[in-house]
Amino acid sequence: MLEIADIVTSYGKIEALKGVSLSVAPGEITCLLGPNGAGKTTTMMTVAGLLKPRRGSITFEDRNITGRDPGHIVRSGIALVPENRLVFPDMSVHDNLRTGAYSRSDNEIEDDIDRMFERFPRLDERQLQHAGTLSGGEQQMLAVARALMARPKLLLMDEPSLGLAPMIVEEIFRIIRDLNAEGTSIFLVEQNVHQALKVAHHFYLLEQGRVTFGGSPGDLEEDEVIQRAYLGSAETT
Amino acid sequence: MDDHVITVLNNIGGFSFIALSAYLLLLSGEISFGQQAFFGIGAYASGMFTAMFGLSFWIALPLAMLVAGLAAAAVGALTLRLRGLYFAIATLAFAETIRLILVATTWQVDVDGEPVGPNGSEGLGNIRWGFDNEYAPVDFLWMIYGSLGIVLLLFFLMERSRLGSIVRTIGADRLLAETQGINVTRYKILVAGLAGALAAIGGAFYAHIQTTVYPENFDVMLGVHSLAYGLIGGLGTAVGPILGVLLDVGFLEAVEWIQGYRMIAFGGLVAVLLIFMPRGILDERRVHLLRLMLRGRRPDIHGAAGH
Amino acid sequence: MALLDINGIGRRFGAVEALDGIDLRVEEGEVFGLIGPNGSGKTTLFNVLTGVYPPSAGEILLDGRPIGGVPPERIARMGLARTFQNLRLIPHMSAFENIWLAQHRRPGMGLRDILAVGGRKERARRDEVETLLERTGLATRRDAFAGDLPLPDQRRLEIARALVRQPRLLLLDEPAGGMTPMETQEMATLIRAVAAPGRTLIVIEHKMDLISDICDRLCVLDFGRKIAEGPPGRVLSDPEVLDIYLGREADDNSGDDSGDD
Amino acid sequence: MGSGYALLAIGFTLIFGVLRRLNLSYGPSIMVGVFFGTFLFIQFQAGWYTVLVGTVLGAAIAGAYVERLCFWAIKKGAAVASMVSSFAVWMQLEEGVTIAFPDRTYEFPALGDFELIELAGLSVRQEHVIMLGIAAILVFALHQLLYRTRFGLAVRAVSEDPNAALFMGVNTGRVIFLAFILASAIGGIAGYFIMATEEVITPKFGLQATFKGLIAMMLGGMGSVPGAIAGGLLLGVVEKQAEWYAGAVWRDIAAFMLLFAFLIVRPGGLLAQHTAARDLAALRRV
Repeated sequence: MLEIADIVTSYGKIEALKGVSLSVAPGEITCLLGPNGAGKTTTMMTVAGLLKPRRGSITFEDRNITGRDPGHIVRSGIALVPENRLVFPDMSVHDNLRTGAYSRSDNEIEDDIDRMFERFPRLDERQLQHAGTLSGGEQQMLAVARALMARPKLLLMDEPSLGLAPMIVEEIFRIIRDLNAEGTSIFLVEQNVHQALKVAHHFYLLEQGRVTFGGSPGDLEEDEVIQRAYLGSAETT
Repeated sequence: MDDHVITVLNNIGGFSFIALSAYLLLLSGEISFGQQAFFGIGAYASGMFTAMFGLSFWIALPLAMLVAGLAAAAVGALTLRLRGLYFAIATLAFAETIRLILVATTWQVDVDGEPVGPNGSEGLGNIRWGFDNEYAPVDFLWMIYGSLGIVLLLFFLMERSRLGSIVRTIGADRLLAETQGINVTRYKILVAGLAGALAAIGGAFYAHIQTTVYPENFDVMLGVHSLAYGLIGGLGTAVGPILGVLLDVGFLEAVEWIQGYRMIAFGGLVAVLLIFMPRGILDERRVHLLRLMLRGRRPDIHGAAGH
Repeated sequence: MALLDINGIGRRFGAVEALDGIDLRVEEGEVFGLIGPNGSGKTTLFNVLTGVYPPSAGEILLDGRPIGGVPPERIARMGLARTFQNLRLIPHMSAFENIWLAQHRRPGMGLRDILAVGGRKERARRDEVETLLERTGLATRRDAFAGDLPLPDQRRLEIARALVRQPRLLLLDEPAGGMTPMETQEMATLIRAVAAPGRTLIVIEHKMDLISDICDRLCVLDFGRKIAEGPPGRVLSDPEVLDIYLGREADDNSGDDSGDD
Repeated sequence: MGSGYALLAIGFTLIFGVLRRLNLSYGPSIMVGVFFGTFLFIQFQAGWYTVLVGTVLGAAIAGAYVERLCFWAIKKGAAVASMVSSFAVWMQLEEGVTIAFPDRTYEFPALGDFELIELAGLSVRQEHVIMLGIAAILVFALHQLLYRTRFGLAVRAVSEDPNAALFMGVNTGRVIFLAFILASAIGGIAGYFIMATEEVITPKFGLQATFKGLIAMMLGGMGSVPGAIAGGLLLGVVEKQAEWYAGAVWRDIAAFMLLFAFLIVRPGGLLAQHTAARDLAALRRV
């Protein structure tokens, strides 16, 4: 569904991605694991069109989307749940959802908003409240709902569990599984290896801008995943 | 030296004071659009002291600095709560109020049969101290650059001492400064007062070289220019704002064919420069690198790869 | 007498009761953990303790002296230092300068020390900064801009900056936030070293393994209220805590939800 | 007069709201527009609507130039640089106009020959009533645009969090550009009506427009459209009173003193947020 081939992305002189290749299969949850600074978020940003790769190609459903602008990528069916949620704090929950549908021009947007409120009753109760007054967990749900408003075929999620209490993390992962069961493909960046391996069909390890492993959760023991994922970071620190 | 060169050099020196004044406030995190008020207060106060009350310039100068410094500290205390653009606009409002009040005020006394003193938009004339004491423009040149040298030396010492890092910390993150035990209120008022006194030095010299000053000399153009000098020259060192003055007054003044299009040229130069160097030519990073090189160190100054 | 004595502290933001009658006592030399779900009031408590905003109710005693509502710079000079969850370093200053500037107004420092550009005392203070860089593993990063450092180094730098103030009470706000298990372990080592000479610490963390590793006692906040307090072993197996904080699944994976090894 | 200030302030506040940056070249852009309008009038004896369209167009084009050079081109997080840069461009615009129109003072066509009219016992200039009407219509239209359209949603999203807006597929650069042009055009309308009552223009109008718009915006509260209206009306009333009682110089002194006093006593402006919201803002500050 999504094919990333040998992309190189850099900030100034520093190459954050040094030729990353991976693929996301339709209907699956694919996880990207790795230490801080390995380039996980950079990968997400590059797929979402916020960073332009210097080399390599990104294909989505057999169409080349390399270096296209974010609006085009959202319209082609990829939506991002950004790291740290980034909801619009002084806009109502309802308006936040409308921004998620910005790339759409059909007239079913309000229906979809109603559907989001059915799925996330806690948001329904807070429809007219400003998003900035929601708790961290509620904001994360809003960020997910907002991304879903674009009717994506592929949902990119960047560290959805970051900074959330364990119980909320459980709930977020339950939502991820539900969404996937309904047919949305998910590409997930996580630092919570334990939870990520529980939901993933497929996972990759990213270390220092390179993919060092790709396989299914059964292929490696969880301890070994953690060891291998973080060994690289031990050398740089 | 021919007279034109001396005039240009005097202007560079005079504007350097107000540029340093705006720079000092920039370090403490405040954008002031109102330093011209203290330049003006310095000019008027020193001019009134010498022309109306017959004081020597060397007494009038510190007195004018004191007056401007106190006024600036008072404004600083009143505007303590304000940040960013709010502070900038408040200082602008203050400066324009002062300027317009000078336009509306006439107060003249009789000196040797002539009325002397502020006369509304006609300004304050007859500041003859330099003339009476047979000071030539070149003498003022030495006085200006002597004072500028002292001020710069004080700036360098400040940057070396903790005072400099305190001011920069307040500028970068006020809450952090508070949790480091820094009494932000006190330092903010101190910095405002010092900046006001600094601008007054420039104003005093300006008044005594020009012999007549008008309220319109101290309009917002002067204030924003002084701010621009720091931003062009760079926020990493006190040399930055002076470099900015040099570029404007020195370079553009010197290039003949720019005359008549000077504002277009300077405006364009500033706009383009700020695109590529938003913190000026000598910004913190370049100054830091330069210092390391001077000390013969060249270690890993970049952290590992960013995120 | 306890070093820190908190009695019935409350803090309200509009209609939100961020802290609601908290009582806590932290003894000299203790490493005290503060855990709880997001928005439970942990960072608010730190902000009230450090004077960022005053409590709306209750009393705080540091070494017997009231500090509720005292301005932050005065509290800082009374021997309380902290780090920030979101990191507040000065990005365009070097690691060295970031620590050096924090020596300001330590007990015994006056105007002359602030204006000093050299001298024996100033040299001694600079050496002290170098030692701290060494101890926190930042010696090779001495001249790098703080903004250029990777996250774990930035967190270490914040700790070094707090330590240079020679605090009696040190507050760490998520010192291992955003770190991998390996980095978290290194942080635990650093925190243990910091606490070794009998220094008093309060630590906010979501990583249970770190908390149970370093803390002598801990307390759990939920919606601004204290719901449990005691040694880690007992608190982390408290059924109420498990229910509200660790999540219902917690009993079958023994609370390692934060990606530990 | 107050409604003219209100219109100026609305344009100002729109730019500030979207960019969180101050555009000092706002007034000078309007000045360029007004001079373009005058040019059409002098050269071609253009009618009032052509002059109006010319003024708005000129202001919008100058605004577009300012946006590209001072805001779009300058990196995020350098708000001060943008502001100083917009000041630099102000000098360019002012000198450019002075070179193109060397006589400094020009006639601007009046809206028409109007009589004073009696309104509730006060005699009012008819132009001012028209101006008030235009201001009301514009405000209503702007509100509809911001809260009822897709473009308005994008503008609001960008003004809250440009990064997040980008993630939603909003072309933030274009939205900012368009909002900027819209704001300059509103300023152009304000400029036209102010000039049509004053009937004389000089390049100093740029400074005037920036100052009056700025004062009115700050009095009402930065970034707030209703605040801009309230601030503009307040400024108009205070200036008239001061002029009446103390003379023309005091009109401007009163305006600046009012601004200074407001900033110290009530920096949030007339329509400041209430305390609970500020508490929450303080919470987020840490």
